[in-house]
Amino acid sequence: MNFDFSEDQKFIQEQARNFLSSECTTARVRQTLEGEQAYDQPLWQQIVELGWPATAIAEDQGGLGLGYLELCVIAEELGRALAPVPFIASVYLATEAIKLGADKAQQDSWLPQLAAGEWIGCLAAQEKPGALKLGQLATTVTAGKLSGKKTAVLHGAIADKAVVLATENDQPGLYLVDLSASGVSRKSLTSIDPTLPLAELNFDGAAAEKLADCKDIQTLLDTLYDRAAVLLAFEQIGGCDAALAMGKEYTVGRYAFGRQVASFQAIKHKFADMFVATELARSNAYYGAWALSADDAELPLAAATARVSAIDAYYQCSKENIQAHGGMGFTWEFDCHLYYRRAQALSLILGGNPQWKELLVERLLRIKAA
Amino acid sequence: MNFDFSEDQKFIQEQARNFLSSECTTARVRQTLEGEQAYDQPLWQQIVELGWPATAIAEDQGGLGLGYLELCVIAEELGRALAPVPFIASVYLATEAIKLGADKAQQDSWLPQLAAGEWIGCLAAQEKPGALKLGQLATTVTAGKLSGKKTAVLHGAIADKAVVLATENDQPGLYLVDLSASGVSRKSLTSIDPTLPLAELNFDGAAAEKLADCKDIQTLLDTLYDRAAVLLAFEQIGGCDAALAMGKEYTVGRYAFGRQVASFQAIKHKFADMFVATELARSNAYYGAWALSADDAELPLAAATARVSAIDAYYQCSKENIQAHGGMGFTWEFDCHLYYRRAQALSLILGGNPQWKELLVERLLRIKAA
Amino acid sequence: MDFKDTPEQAEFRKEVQAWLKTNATAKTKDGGRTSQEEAYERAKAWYQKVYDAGYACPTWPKEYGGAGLTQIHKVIWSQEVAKYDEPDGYFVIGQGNCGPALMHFASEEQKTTLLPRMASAEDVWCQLFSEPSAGSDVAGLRTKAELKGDKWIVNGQKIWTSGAQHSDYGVILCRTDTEVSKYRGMTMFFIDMKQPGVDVQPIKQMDGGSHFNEVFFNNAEIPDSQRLGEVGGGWGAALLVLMNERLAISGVQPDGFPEFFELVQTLELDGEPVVNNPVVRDRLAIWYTQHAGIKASTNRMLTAVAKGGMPGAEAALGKLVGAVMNQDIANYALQLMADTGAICDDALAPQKAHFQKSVLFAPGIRLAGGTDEVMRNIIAEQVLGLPQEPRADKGMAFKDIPSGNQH
Amino acid sequence: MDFKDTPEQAEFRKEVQAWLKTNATAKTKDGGRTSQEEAYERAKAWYQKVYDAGYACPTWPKEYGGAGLTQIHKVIWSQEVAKYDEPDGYFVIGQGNCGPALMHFASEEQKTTLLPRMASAEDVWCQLFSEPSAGSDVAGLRTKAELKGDKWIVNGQKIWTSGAQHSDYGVILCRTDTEVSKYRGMTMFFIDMKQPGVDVQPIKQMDGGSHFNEVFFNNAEIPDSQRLGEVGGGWGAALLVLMNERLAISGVQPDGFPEFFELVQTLELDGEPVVNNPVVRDRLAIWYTQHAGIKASTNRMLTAVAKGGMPGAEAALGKLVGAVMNQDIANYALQLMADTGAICDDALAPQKAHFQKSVLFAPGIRLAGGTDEVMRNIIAEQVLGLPQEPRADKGMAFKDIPSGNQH
Repeated sequence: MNFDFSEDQKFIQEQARNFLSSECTTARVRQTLEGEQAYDQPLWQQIVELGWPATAIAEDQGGLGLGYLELCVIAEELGRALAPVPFIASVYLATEAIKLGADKAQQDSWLPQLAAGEWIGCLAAQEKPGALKLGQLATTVTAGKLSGKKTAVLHGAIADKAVVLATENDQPGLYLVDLSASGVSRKSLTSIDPTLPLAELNFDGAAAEKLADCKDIQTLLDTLYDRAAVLLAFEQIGGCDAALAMGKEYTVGRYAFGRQVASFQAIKHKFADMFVATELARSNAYYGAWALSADDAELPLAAATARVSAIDAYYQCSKENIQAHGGMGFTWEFDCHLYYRRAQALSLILGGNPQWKELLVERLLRIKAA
Repeated sequence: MNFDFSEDQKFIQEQARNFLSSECTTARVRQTLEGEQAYDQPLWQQIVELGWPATAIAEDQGGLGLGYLELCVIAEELGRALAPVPFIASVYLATEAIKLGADKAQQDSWLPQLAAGEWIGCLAAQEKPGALKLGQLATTVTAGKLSGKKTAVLHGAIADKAVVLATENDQPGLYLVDLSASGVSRKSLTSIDPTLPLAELNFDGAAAEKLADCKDIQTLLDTLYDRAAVLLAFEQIGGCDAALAMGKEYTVGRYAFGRQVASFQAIKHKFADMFVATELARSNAYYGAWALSADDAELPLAAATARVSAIDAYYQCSKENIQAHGGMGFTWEFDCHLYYRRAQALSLILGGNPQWKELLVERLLRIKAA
Repeated sequence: MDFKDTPEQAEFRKEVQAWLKTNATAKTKDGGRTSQEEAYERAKAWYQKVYDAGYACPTWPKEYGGAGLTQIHKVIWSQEVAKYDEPDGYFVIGQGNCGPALMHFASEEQKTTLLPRMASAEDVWCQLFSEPSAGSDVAGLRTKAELKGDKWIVNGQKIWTSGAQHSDYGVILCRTDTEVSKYRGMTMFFIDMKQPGVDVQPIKQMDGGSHFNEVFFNNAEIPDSQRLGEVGGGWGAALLVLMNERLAISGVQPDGFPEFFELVQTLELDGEPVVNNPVVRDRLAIWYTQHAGIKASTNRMLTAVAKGGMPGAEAALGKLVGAVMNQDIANYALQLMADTGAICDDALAPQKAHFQKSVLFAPGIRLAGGTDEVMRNIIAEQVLGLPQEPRADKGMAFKDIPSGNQH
Repeated sequence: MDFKDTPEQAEFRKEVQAWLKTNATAKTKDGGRTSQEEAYERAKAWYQKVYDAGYACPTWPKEYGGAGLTQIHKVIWSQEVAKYDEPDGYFVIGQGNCGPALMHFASEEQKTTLLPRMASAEDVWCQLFSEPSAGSDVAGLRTKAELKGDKWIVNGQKIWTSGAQHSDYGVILCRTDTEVSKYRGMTMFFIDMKQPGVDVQPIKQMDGGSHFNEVFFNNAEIPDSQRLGEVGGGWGAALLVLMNERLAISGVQPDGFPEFFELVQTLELDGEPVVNNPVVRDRLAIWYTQHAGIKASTNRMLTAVAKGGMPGAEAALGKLVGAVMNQDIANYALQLMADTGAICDDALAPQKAHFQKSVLFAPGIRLAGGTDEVMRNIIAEQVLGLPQEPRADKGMAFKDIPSGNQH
């Protein structure tokens, strides 16, 4: 039993943190926030060069052959730094979808490209509000041509290719579509966190290649979402840490009534509660990370648990960081809202808390029954 | 528009408070709590002599001909004083059931007796856990004889007569049963608040007189419970006030780290939150009191609202009063647990918060639809 | 206790209803947002119309431009006008905060001249209390006023000033003595906002909007005749203003419930409205009890005021509870929408993206007019009479109080 | 990261499982409560058996009666023994708190003599820190020890002492100097509890039970050789004990979840288990994330300790979260039962009235071992490094500190 990351993993994390703290300052994040660009292309390029997208891809498929634990510690740092790059879309979603659903030949072809950052992937699944329901898909494939509309596609406006969920002869499956090909149009959506931008994708007979090894698509999607839930939980706890640290620094330095604001019990206990929420989320994320890396049967429950507590913790930490700042926390100039926006965005990708709570309980009861 | 009690009503309240603060000290309440008696018979006798059970009974039926507003202010004081008497059972439940379901002749016979305290009534409705469902009653009446088992009957062990919910030819109705007659056996139950004791009543062919004016029994019960919910809300806010006052007094007098415990922000904010919960509950109770006294169509929604917030407020105030006392709050010797037990008991009579929340929403949507 | 109108009140309500029917703009489903400048012009026009009809500032004496009526009449007015699409609360800060300050401290001539112009919104007023280094600790303010002859020379910076860009006058709290303890060294004035030494700069909020300003004073001038109260008596005067503010904003502040109630009945997931979901109903019940409780509490307070009482610190509870639930409701609404909840486009998100906007504006409501923490302090100390914290700055001359990173 | 056993750990687990199978009592559905005295005798017998088998105090050195193993082995032991109906945590205060204090401060002879007897529970130990006027502010304690010759004479009162009625020894913190500031005037000892000057009185709790005691000292005596640490060094020694207490109780404290999870699957309302109700599922999800989070946090802490770290103040979070949820769960369980929830009879209420009893015991868990508020202070100051409150008693001689209604 060992409930901690290894020294090697911690070293990777430290390297990632050092890199991002110098290359991905909040001033840099604001360039994307304020609409100068849809994502931080140079930063993404550096991240590709560092090999992060290749972390959990096997060596014989062009990856580094590390594992999910290494990806988790990188995720925590990307979350802490609010990195405005398509890492979630391309790595946790598109790459993992391909690992789960593509056959060997497809994987041998696509994974080295993803590992090398030759193209950016995204996942196009959602068509309307609420939890994704396979039985209600309106996107269809006929003779290799895909038609339909997808919404809330993370980084959909800048991705090169999308893994699209669609039905063919009433059978749901995943399809890779080149987004620059004919039959594809896309529209950027105004997103609550412009550093994680969403898009609407319209397909009208776009060429689509079926991921050839999708058998039980519901199970595949569940696994895909569970994996992503764990990785997002690490992004979220990174954000919690950063918000808490920001609030601490400000209130330790600011005075009211002749004393440090951070010396008031109401503020101290607020931070204590933020810390508690973060630590519970962190511990649950660790459990999720282990289940993910060990491909353990507890992954579904561990992933739902990690996600539910990470959503709650980041909401709490990001909103109370604003509160602890007082009026300045409400300004555009202060960085508080960057975390608050990110907390919202991360909580809504993959579906919100209500649906994950229901998943958690289903899985808890299933384990109990087993 | 006038959102306050009248001077006359406030005078009644002040009188009630003065009386109870001298006659119903917590030392006196403890005699019942500690099992020396099932209820405080001398206190009940004094209350009868003061005419409180007669408050909302018409003058021509032996009552004082005052109204529900007067009963509300008395309820608040009974709640504040934790009075260990069968006022809820006999006045809010049995008397009101008779006012709603008995015909003129029955009322003319029974109400003067209740007003004069000649007998103590109770309501026997519940048969099992969960919300009361008319369709699931197992207590039946055949040829004037009632059989079945009722549980969680408030003051059922000491009441003289019970208004019993039962079915006759599959039609639910209310029946008055003399509990000293043959065919009735009863058993005291261990109750979370021994000052509001519960009993199990077993009927085996007990003589029962049907309340002759019960038409739509569901509507009647709803109204009965709504009225009682408002009155209980006043008992609850009285208890909230008392718990808050107790916590304040103790922490203002107690020192830690060289200063008053009540000067610590964590304690001050705890009390502020208790006050807020109490005031919201109080305001909702006032609205309920008005709807009750005006027999307004908003009573169902107002009663559910008053009840839900009173339950939450009293739980909060009574548990945080213990907390503010530190270890001493956990002792039998300190009175904190009297309020905490009472908060539990009052929240469970008439069904707990989950079912009242559902009622609230049903009624809110019904008004919106109307 | 009677929640219905008296005959006289019913009469007044009918009269108001009739006037509004002819004069006010009906609500439409898609109101269509206007620019800030258009909104301002609309508000000016509306206030003038209300003033001309004699309904402006219902509780003010007639000689100062009011209607000489009671708080209850004001409630009736507010209830009725709320059914229309009119910016009736636009100038609440001037009329609700600055008005009472003038009423209490200004000369009779100033009152007769200025108050009617405030009532008709011909003059716009703002309140200048908060500063970058004086937020929760308002009395920590540093904007300095120095007496030169019969004029006070003002230098410093105010912040979070609503409507400063449109204001003709502002009620300002300045430090006039740094040698005495902080509460004793302040003085209140009203200042001409259109003079050269006053510079108004909008603050960009986290939601991208700009409802507030910073105001810089650079040798701005105030005649001593515009002093409100005694020199050094500014804190007492400010407390009076803040007490009236509570009354003015009570019941006006959004708590998010009405919009949420609409959402749950209209948003459909899996083919049925989300209000059918028991978990949603559970939240709805909790928030409704708070919403109803705030409303009824406000009405209780207005009853007390109508009977001649002062607006108590109890009003802080509506602010506290409403602001927190407003934020949690918005967050929960987005959670219900799941992935698409992050889409903020007016045309795509329910209710013109009300909840997305609300998520981003809600933190400000928890801060403006006193943070949650300040509200709890007010309740604990002023309502419950609990002891103050030990005061680190007690008895110190203002200039000696530690100030950390504020400059 | 590996949540599974290493081969060596798996081997140890197998060995423990085998031993328990033969020696421990299986759980039964209706365990049947025993009296407090019976429970004590059972615990004594169990500890002796465990000691004889070599599993007592797994992390202690063998020469002091332990097994010389790691924290992880202790976790394995705890996981396995939890499957049986044995009182394995009964003497946790002695072994978890007093043991480390002896280990650190006692003489080699004392350790070799006393620790093995503690490990086998032949000697029972208690901890005497809290006093009526020193709860959250433990350092405010007043029980006085005065040196007369080579003995300390103890007068005063301790409170909330678990197991004092059975104890042979107690670790006690006394005031030895009232002229210096409060943290510098304390000294720690161990005291013979069976001497004439020690009087133990049970405290009746709000739930009717009596798990704790008051202990009165009337010229009780302690040889100076039983001093633990320096004269005046008691506070540092006490912090060491409290740190070990956190480690000892972590993961042991009830949070109410397992019982609630059972309830929702077995309690039927309207013919179906309440777990089918979405509102119940919503609560279940929240409480499960907290339950799982506490468990995983404890395991992370134990990993750190196994690697040679100290148990951090982080352990306070499990106490804080678990105690609050334990109370809310019990309350919610009663609410689900509705009217019948108020019935406390073992035979009538689900799970032998577990939740009714829990409602009444839960407040104590939020208080014992540090209140919620103390836990938050510990986290804020010791984990997050936030500044202390201004200290009213700072630098004062103990005798001059204001003490209000405490006598």
